[in-house]
Amino acid sequence: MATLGLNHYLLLSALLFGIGVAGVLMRRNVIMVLMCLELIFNAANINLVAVSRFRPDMTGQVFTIFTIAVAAAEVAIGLGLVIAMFRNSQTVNVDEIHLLKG
Amino acid sequence: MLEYFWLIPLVPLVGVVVNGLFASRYIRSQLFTGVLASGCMLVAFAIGLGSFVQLAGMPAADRHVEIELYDWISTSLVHMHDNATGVSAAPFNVPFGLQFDPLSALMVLVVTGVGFLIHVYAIGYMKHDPPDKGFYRFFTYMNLFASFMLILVLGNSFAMMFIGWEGVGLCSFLLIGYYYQKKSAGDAAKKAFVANRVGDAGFLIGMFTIFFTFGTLDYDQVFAAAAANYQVGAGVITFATMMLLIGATGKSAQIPLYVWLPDAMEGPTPVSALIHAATMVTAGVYMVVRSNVLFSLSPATMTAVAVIGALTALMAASIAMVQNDIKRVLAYSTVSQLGYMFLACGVGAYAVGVFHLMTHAFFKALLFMAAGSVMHALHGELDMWKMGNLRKYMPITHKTFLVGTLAIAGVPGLAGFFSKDEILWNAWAGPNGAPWLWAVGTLVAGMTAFYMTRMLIMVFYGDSRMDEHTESHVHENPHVMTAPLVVLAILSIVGGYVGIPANLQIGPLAALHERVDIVRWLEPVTGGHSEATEDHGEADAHAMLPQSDTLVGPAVGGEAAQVVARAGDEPAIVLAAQETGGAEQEHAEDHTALEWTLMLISTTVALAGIGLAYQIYGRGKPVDEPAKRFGGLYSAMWNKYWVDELYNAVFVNRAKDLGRALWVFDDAVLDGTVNGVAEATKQSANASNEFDGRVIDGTVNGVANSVWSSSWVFRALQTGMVQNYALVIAIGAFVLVSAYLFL
Amino acid sequence: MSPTLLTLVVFLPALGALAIALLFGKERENEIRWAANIILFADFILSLFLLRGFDFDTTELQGVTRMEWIPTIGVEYFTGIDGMSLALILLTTMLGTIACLSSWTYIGTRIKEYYVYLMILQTGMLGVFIAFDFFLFYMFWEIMLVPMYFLIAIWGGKNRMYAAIKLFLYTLAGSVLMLVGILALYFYNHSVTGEWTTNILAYYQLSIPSDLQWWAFLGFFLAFAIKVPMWPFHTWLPDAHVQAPTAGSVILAGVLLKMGTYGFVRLSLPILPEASIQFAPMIAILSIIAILYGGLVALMQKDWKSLVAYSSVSHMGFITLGIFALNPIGLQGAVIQMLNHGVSTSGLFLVVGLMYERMHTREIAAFSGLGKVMPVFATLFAIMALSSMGLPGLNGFIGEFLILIGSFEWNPVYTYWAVWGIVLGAAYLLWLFQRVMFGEVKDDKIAALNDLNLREIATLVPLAVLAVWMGLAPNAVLKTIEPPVNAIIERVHPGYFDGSDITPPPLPSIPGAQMAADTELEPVDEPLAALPQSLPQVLPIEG
Amino acid sequence: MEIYAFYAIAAVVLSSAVLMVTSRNLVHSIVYMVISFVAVGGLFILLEAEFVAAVQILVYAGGIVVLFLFVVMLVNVTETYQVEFLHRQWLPAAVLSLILATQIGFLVWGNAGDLSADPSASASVLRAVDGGNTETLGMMLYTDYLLPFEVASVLLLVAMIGAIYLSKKRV
Repeated sequence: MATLGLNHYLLLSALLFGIGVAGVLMRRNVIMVLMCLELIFNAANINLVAVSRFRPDMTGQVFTIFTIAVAAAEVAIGLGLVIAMFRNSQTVNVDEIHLLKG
Repeated sequence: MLEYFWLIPLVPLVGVVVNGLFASRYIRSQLFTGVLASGCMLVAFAIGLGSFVQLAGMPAADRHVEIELYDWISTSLVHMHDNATGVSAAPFNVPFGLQFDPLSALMVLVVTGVGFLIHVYAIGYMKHDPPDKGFYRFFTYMNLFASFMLILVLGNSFAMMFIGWEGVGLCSFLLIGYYYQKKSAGDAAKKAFVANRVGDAGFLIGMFTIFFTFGTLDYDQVFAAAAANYQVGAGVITFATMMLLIGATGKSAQIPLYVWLPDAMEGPTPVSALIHAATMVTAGVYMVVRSNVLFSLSPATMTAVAVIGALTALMAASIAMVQNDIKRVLAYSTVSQLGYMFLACGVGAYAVGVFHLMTHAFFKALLFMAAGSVMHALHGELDMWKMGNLRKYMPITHKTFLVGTLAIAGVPGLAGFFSKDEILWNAWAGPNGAPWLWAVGTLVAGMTAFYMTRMLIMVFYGDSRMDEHTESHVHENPHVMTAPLVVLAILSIVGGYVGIPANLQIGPLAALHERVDIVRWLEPVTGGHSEATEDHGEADAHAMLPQSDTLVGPAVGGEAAQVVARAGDEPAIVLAAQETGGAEQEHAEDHTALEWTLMLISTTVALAGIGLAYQIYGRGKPVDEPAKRFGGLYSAMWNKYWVDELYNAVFVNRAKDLGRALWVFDDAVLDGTVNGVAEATKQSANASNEFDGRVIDGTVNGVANSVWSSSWVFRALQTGMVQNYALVIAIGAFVLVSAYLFL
Repeated sequence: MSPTLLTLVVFLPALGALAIALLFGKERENEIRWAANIILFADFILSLFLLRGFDFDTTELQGVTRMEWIPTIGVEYFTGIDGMSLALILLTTMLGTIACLSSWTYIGTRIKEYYVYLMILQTGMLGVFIAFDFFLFYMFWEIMLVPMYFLIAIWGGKNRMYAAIKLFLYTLAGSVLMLVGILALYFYNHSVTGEWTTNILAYYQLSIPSDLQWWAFLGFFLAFAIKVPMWPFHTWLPDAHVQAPTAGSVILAGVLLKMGTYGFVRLSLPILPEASIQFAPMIAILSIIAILYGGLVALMQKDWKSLVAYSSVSHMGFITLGIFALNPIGLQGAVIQMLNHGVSTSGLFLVVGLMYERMHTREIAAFSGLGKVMPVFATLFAIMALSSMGLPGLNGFIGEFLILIGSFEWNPVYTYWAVWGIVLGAAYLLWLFQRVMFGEVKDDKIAALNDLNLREIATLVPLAVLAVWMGLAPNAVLKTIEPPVNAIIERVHPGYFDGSDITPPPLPSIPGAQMAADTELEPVDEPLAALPQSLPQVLPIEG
Repeated sequence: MEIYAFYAIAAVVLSSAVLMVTSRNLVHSIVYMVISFVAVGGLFILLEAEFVAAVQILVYAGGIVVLFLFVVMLVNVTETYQVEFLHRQWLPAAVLSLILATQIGFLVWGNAGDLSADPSASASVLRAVDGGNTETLGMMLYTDYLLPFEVASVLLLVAMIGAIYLSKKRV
């Protein structure tokens, strides 16, 4: 059994990322999409922290803090949008919002 | 007194400032304004007289005071010719300097003295104008004029003279245009100033030539250098003097620039008396006399001066013979008398020119003011055909006018006789004289006598041609107007005795002559050769040789005397040789004889003129008879030889046409070009815009359309569903990563 | 005198503009008026303090501020003044104050913008006079143009857009050519000295090959000739003047036109001496054409203001003639004539403006007998007109006199022509005066006119006083501008002052009628010998 | 020993993530999300990033999740979408994301091999100060990264305002 290395963490984050992407692409519910985005964020965070651990440098962690802050902001705005959207067109279904249709 | 002479031009400025600034708002009193203005003139006269006396006290050689008040213009280096000897570089310096010498002194006395009388007269003449409107304006301008005129005669350099020169021109503009509601007045004013400006252009060029020739504009230095370094006939001197002559013709109303003076009669009569008879118009004569050294060096110019003078005198006199407007007659008479003065200068008798200038100032001012008082009494009537028999109503005016007439007509014993006779004698026998000049002069004397007598008769004698209303109101004017007339009348009688011709120097006259002789008085300025027959002329000239090394005024006389002396050796070159020098003594008797004959002839001609006039107008004959008798000539004279029309046709209107043409050119061609360029730019812009719209946009839209039509598949991709896009993004990521992996 | 003071004088108006823009609301019109006037007047007072401790004898720059600006291309912020700049700065601050005061009631709309533009314009103009770095110079040169454009385009007359755009494009085209010239010199300087610099003084030492000089001069010439404006580039001027508001005309005539002549004196002559000598005859001919042409066209104008505009074409012709006489007296005359023209023509434009405000027309035929109704106005107008036509004792005379002497020293032929400009000047100005001031009071409209109020008198009296003062005691100014002028002439005409190369004019001469036979008279034949040599000068030299 | 902990936590993270994505009920998936977040926090602790871990727990498991819950309750549409909760493109999406994950996995596994340094080696650096690296982190945040930190705070403020504005009535 090999020792715990950076690549483990990176692999994990890769998988987590994959799951997040899958979620974003598959679910119809906007709220769900947002949650999956959070997963992707987490994947990124894991990367950062892991690298800062194995390539000893605190910057990674600092950035994680920022990422989290940004994530929080994103969620706040995202959910705000969701509510606005729901109020306008009684739906949270992504498909039904296709104003961008060409 | 003499050390304060520089105050003379400043004193009238007091009147200008006080009247000009406060009279309209605060003073509002005719008495104050008038008295102040005349007071200034009187003070100036007093100072002038004091200085004059003091000057007379000095020996003839150093009668020359100079003062530089401050540095007016001084610039960086200028490159000029150094008195024909080489080149030099010196700054262009013009100090604000005044000088007081015999000539200036005489002019100052004339200007301030006659000026004072006219101011006094004007108080009465202008009394109809409200003190806070016209009245104060009038006296402000008059004082301003006086101060400029005094600067003109007192200045010690050509530049200083130019200040006064232009200044008096301005004042004459303002005063001619005094009744500015009248269009004619405005036109006359403008005409006067522009005509003067033409002359001034010549004056300027002459001044520049002098500066670059001598490196200075100061009289003494210029004249000394000229007398020392240039010989008679020097081309540059001729050029300079010709240019100065143009200026003089402008200011002194000689051919070809005389046309403005008759129109100038639009101004109030005192103005005509002061500016257009006594002082300003004589500035040209003064200038010629002042720079006599230069003129003497240029025979060509001298001839020009003499000829111009003679012709002007003749032409103006002939016009004056037929005019009916009382002031116009006097105006043309002035022109003709100025012609006399030019004639005198032209033949080299500068002193005589000044002599006539002085006497003319007396009797012409007198005549104008008398005419003015007639007009005043007749409510501004100018037409002599509407007068007559005024001697009944206006005794003083009549008597004084009579004196003036006799004086100007050259009746023996009065001022005019002496000066005119001197001129005629010099025209014949002067340094530059010629018999035909004398003939013309004598003819003019006759004409003068004729038209003056005609005027006298038509105005004061015969039966009245006034309408009842006017006649009932005619009255002699108040003393404030008549007193000056009397004073001037006296002057017109005695004024002549300061210059007694050689042949009359007998008994008491000879004694008087030894006392006062204007010619001798002016010799420091005009030099020894100034008068042909002065038997002591040469003596004085020699007496002045010693100072000829110094660079002050008398030296000029000395240099001139040297010219004379040089002449003695080689009679061929120098003008003065004919009459002065050794040759002069033995011919003295013949001269006296000749002079007697000429004098008798001219006097006879004058009396003949008087008689003729009496024949024609004195007998109550039909007044238009002369017109019938010689029609063509008469109408030519009556229409002033159509000179005004000619000038308008040739110069004025052509200039206007040119201006109009250039304006059109400006709009059409130059501006047209500019706008054309702009238009072209705009067109090309439009064109390229079209090109954009049609071709380029066309292509673009074409492509777009084809894309649109062929883009159903892409359109299908454009679902507007976020997740489709996300999927595409993911695909992109996939592609990238796989590229990274497998490439 | 301290650099800070100079900088303050130059930038105070701009700061004031900023302050007005920020602090005052549109509607507080009177406060804006007061503020603008006070600031500009303060600027004028400050500029007077420049005189204190100014060394009038040196040719060195004074009050120098010099600092790196854009080191990579060698641009510095380099300002300072010499006598000439000082005189022009004083003129500018004074005219700025007067223009500002004169627009108190004339400008009724968009007050705030108006004053802001006016003050920015002021800084732009002052900047040109102190800039001794090409980059800085060009910057101010262009800055100046923008507010002027708006002044005409917003507050102008009927045809204002046309006039404004014409002015803008015309001047811009010129200044672009100047930029080309500057760049040519810039690169040449680098190729010689190996350093990138835009310091104008550095170019004074440069000796430039004559063909480059020729081309560079052409560039500068077009820029300045358009600004002056010289014939035939003058057509923008009447339009701009007629359309511009009074203050605009005052500034335009008083200061803006001087930019061109200032450029000639400050840049063309010292930097391109050879080319200047080469071009001089052509420019002299253009100037004489301008003098006579402007005078004749002015004679026939029906519009009061365009008459004054054309008269200023004629006067500027005198100035360029004086400059390119290329001798100190001509140049001194030209510089002092810049000031005179600034005083008298601005005064004339003020006069027109006052009338326009009352009558809302500028057609000369519409006026008559004003002298009776408005004596004070008539008097001030008369003084301005007389000073403009060059009456001795007033300022105009000094300039024209010296310029004519200068041109005479160069070649009398030019003087013979130019002198007629003085006659024409008298003709058109007096005719104008006669038509509007003399004559009967035509209609009740004129009869109802009231004379100048205190503010309007305050705008004209300083100019009148200045006219008299400069006419009677020009030495103060002449001495101030003498050192720089001498330096420039020494650069163009080496050996002028040390006497090593004295070239007096060929003296004109008429061979004496009778006595001229003596051939040994050198004054007679020497000029005759000299004249033919001088004649070729008259013809322009194609490069 | 550490590695077992890692595997355990990783298993929790991934499984809960999968469950979250696949569960029909929003509330459930939120719960799964919480679990995975907490687990990630554990990973952080494992990586000796105590402070980040704390933040992770507080912010995600605390704030964000609460937010989601609130929204879900505001917008109670859970039933309607339990029937077909997947997008039409779910199959390609799933496949694609799977491939993507594996690719990235290969990528990192292949290239990060040499990075498996001994943690203890770097301990000194990360533990400049005794008692965890929180202080170091603080130091860096408030010295080197002060500006980004402030910007972040501003960002949060903006987000807050924006959120409030968006979720107001009548937008």
